[in-house]
Amino acid sequence: MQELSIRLPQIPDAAPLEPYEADLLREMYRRMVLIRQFELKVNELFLQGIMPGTIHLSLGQEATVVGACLALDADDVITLTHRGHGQALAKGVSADALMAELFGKETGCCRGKGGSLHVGDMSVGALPAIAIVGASSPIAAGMAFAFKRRQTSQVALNFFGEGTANKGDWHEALNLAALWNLPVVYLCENNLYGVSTHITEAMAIDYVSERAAAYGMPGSTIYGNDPIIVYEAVKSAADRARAGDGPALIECLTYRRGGHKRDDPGTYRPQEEVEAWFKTDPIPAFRDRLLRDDRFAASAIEDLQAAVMAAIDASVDYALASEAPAITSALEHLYVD
Amino acid sequence: MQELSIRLPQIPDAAPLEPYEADLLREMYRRMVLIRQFELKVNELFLQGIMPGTIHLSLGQEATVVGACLALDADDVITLTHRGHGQALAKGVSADALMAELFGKETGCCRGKGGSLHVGDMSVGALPAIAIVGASSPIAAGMAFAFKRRQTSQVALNFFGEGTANKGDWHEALNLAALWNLPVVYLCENNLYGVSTHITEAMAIDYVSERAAAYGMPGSTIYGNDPIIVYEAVKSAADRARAGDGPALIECLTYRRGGHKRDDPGTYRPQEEVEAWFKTDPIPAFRDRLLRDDRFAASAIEDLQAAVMAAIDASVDYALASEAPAITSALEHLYVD
Amino acid sequence: MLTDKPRASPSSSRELTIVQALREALREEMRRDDQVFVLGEDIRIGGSFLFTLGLLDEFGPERVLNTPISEAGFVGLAIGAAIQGLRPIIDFQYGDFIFTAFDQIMQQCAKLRYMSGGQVSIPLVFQLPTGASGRGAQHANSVETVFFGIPGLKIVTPATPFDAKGLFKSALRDNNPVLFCVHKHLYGSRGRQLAASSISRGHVPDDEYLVPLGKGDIKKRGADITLVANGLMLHRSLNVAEALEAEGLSVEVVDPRCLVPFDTELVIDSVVRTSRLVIVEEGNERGGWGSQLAAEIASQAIGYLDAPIMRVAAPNVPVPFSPVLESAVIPDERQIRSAILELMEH
Amino acid sequence: MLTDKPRASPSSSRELTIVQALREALREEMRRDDQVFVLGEDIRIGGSFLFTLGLLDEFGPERVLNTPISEAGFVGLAIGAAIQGLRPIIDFQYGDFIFTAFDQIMQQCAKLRYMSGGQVSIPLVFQLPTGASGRGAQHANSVETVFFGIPGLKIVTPATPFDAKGLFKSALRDNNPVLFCVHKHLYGSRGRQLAASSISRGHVPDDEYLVPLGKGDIKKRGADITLVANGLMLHRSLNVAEALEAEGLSVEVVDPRCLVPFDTELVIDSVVRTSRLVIVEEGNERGGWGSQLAAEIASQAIGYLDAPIMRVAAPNVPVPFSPVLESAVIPDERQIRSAILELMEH
Ligand SMILES: Cc1ncc(C[n+]2csc(CCOP(=O)(O)OP(=O)(O)O)c2C)c(N)n1
Ligand SMILES: Cc1ncc(C[n+]2csc(CCOP(=O)(O)OP(=O)(O)O)c2C)c(N)n1
Ligand SMILES: [Mg+2]
Ligand SMILES: [Mg+2]
Repeated sequence: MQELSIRLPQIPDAAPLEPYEADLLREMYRRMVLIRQFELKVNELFLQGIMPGTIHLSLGQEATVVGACLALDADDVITLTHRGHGQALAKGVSADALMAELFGKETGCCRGKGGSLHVGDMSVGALPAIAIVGASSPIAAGMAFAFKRRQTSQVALNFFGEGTANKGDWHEALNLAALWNLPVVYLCENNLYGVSTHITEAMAIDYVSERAAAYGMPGSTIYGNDPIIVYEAVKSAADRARAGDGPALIECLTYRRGGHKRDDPGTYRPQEEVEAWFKTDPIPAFRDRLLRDDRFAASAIEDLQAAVMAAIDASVDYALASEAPAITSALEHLYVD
Repeated sequence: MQELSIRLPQIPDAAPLEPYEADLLREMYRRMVLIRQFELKVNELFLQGIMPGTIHLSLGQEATVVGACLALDADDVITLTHRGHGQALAKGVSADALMAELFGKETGCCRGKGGSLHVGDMSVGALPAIAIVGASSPIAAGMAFAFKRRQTSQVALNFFGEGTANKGDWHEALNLAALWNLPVVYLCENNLYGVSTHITEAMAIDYVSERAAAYGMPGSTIYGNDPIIVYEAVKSAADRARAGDGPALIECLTYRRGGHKRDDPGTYRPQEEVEAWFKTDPIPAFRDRLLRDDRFAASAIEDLQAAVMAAIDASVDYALASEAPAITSALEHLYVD
Repeated sequence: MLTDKPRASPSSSRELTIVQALREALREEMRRDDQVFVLGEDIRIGGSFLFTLGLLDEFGPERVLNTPISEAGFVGLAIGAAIQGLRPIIDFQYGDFIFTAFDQIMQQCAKLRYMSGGQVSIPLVFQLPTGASGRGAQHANSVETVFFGIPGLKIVTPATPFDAKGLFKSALRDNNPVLFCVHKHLYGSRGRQLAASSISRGHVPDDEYLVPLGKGDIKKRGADITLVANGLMLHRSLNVAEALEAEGLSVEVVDPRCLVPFDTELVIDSVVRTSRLVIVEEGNERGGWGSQLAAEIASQAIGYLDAPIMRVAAPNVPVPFSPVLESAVIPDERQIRSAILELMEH
Repeated sequence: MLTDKPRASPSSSRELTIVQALREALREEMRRDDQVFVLGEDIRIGGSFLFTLGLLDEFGPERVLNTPISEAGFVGLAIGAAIQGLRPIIDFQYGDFIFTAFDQIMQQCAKLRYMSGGQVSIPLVFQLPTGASGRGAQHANSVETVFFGIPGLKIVTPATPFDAKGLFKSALRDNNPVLFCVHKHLYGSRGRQLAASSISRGHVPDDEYLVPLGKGDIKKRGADITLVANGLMLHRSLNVAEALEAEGLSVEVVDPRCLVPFDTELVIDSVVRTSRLVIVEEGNERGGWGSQLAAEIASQAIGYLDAPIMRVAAPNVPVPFSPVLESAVIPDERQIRSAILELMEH
């Protein structure tokens, strides 16, 4: 076993918040809290045996997905992974439709046909998730290709995990994107593990971003638990892409606050590593920064949190009250006329 | 269209031959001539309409395949490509068995079941060729894996073209080989084109070897039309692999003296490029070096050439005289008992 | 104009090969709809079967995209482009290489619409040379067979220039993924072998027409026995049927044209009349479309049969290179003829 | 000892689940032959279905290899290792991910021996969890169906712990590539749903035994109708057959156990006795192994049938997530029962 400690977190100094508008900062925080509380609720519903299927929670990775999605425009698109709840909420999928989807209800964002592994909503630019590792990377390039052909100045962002960078589809996608100068951002959520497999057991280099050079694309590795850092990196990559300068690879170092999926205790992770990373929880860190800023009163933050909790409870009520799809719908939506 | 001239050949100075044994040099030359004449004969047989199937000739790439294979031990193995005749002859597949295979005869190296796209002979360490671009790269890693597990100190060498480096299988293979430190040499015959597509139209970097770093493996680009240069590079990569230091990627710059396959005139190649590369023909260049060396008399070289011609004629006779496989053999060799 | 059959067209009697018909269809559709584009390996110079010959000049490199050798990559890319409203056609050099993009097609392309509850559609056509043509096992797959069972795709296997053009235009205007599989011996591209039969070249009207997906066609009427065959096997079957006609046996030859959707009714109608069924396909006997057809007839029309359902197909081995072996494995006219005669003895 | 049936074993009455039986088989074979090794994603901690749980401790990381997520890469690697005489087993988390390595299996693994004229052999076992288990369309494929038509592979679909162990050992000792497909609801791994039936746990002898590949097994004798089913569907079919027995209908239940080679004779023997055939499979109705079986019966034994051949299978759609929809699509006991009763009315 290789040494794991090379991956203990190195937390950069927090940048000042002044340059950012209060609305943006508030929304960053709100979406992170929304994702955190949504995932905790989902976990609880599972433990109660109420929720069907399987789940891969994004607890701990909120700063990366929120920083990335808020750096995009509303008509930009993202592709989601098997760990897609956070990505979906970050891009603006409604908590109601998401929760209903997890319950397999007709009011779900995919009418109950998708489930946790395939959540998404095209109307907010979230392509329903692809759960096959690596498979979404060329599809993101293809959406970017369409944007480029139509000169819409939209951008596509492909979320993927560090374990995904060993799949052939990913490689072919990055090469095509760089070759054809497509407006796509490859965004790696490097949480150090693919299921139980540490990155050092899956590749003989230190960082996924080192691969960018192999395609002739810029690559960078950043701290992923600060939404501002992620926001800035994605913003400039997206600007660059819109300007016609092609794709970029951004690797965000972050950490799962739990196992790979619901039933995984995650005990393969060394205690030292878990403890060090758990201290980097993005949400309290960002709250503290907000509270140090005059524009945010403690009470406002608390109201915001309360509103999020209420919204999540409402989403559960909504989902539970929704109808299951009609049996006949099993035969629908295969072909379009 | 990108600028093609970045790929005009730069011919390094020829190294002195003294350090090399006469037998080795003679064999180098003999195999290069054998391949050249074999391919010319095959082409002729095709034009006469005698030979079935399709062919991808290796004319012009003789120095690379011969330099590489002579740097290997007899019990090392190679994997072959769709352009496999030269690779097969370089590794020691008999011209008779090869020619008979191209004619689909029972005496062919694959009993007529393979044909030009699948030539090989396990008894000389040439795995019957895989014609799916990129698919042989992980298989070569797997053979190396077996060598490592058994501590045999054998090495596997994977031939592939520069166009192949954009396939997912290739990427996954290089990552696995580097990660597990396997005794495998990835040898790229960079002839600038995949069919009609120039390397600059297929990747946004200059050299395939730039990708080695993405896997944590050493990579180098060398002039591929000097068999000594190729020999040295492969020898040291193989030594390194045998010593347990893992794989390497060697990119050999070379050129096809013809189209992609039989019926391709190759007119997509700029005249300037064709002319410049045709001047680098490895065979006359190496003959001249031999003739400048006291150990090789002109007459001996001529005898060698005559012997090669006779062997090729004999191989045609052998192939034509051989029986076609029995019809019943179509149902054999699917499963082993 | 939606039509099934070439109508006599006094104004013109152009005889085309399939590749000429396809290229014409492609050109017309690219002129008609600027969202249509084509991508693939070496298509700048025409691609393997010259499907795109000359298109670069008219439509430029933005719409005729030469790709790296990255099948999974450019299939995925085409899926993404189609989701965003473009209409890609992927030209495969040989259909055999599609297996390196299999997951993209089976798990993404075929399912994304369904699993998103209808949120996306993927108008995407795959141009796939299929079947054996003297190149050994890895270049001889009956591609259509491998995808036959996967829900969410449509599969077309045209056998005549008229059908090819009309079906290709329908495929391009369809909003679902379509695998368009043409036998390598049927294109009639320069330098390639063309099957010898009465239908390998044929009249293609000047006027625009479409042949609908999912409707089969009776290529020869007959009363004694029904033979269903597609692709190259249709040509061989017709040759046999024409010869047997002279010998007094009346064979009805049904061309399904599309494997998905499959015009099972047309076959049932025919079987009701003839009471005998032979199914001919080039692919391996195990798991082909022929087994599905046989199963459907055995479940829906078994009562009309006077004899077992006979299948002619390749034995369950890869395609060997040696010409004598390849001909032994791929059904030929002799085999088709004996199957018919054997079945007539029941 | 080659055997087909669990014999009463007085010395022991161990009841195992399939995953326990498989793990035992794997451990025994790894002890017996040090060329056997296993590789796959996260198998260090047991893999998705705990097939390799605890093996790392006994055999070490040289023989229990945790891979990156690189299916085409490690399948190709295993092919190369097998060619050089090792005996790899690949553990797939879900069989559904094998499609990203499809080309390696279809074009290389299945063909290399044949196209090399017998120069190589590839002893390689794929451990593949198959079928639907509440996870949506991309994790619910009937993997065995997709590979069914490809010559050069063997395909096993065991349904009981006894069969699983004996077949797995035979697969491991076979010198050809074998896809070993176990339904996700049949492993009985911790935390996973296990099908409720009389055979989902069962006696596995202490003594070594092998179950030969290619031999089916009559899981329940009956006189009135033959029902052929595998995997999870065998469990559901047995439940139905046991219930109908009480109602006076005698259903014979045949488990093919292997899809390739398929024990067609066993089915024909049964049909000769019962004159009625229902085929039940989980995969889509189009192109499944059931269609091949129906086609074979319609060609070889049509004269023995008193009724159409009835098939029960999923409709031709992907598997939807919503539990109500998944149950509507995957054949259940109610559907199997009505099919039997409907066929009895003929
Ligand atoms: C092709 C494929 N192989 C395996 C899996 C099973 N699987 C699901 S998620 C996962 C780990 C992915 O790791 P990473 O890319 O790092 O993403 P993370 O789970 O850490 O977010 C694996 C192996 C899959 N979905 N697809
Ligand atoms: C997966 C796959 N795609 C396409 C092909 C068709 N094809 C055969 S050779 C070739 C070009 C290969 O280029 P390169 O790797 O540079 O090798 P070269 O022909 O130059 O030796 C192509 C596209 C194939 N055999 N396999
Ligand atoms: Mg990860
Ligand atoms: Mg090349």
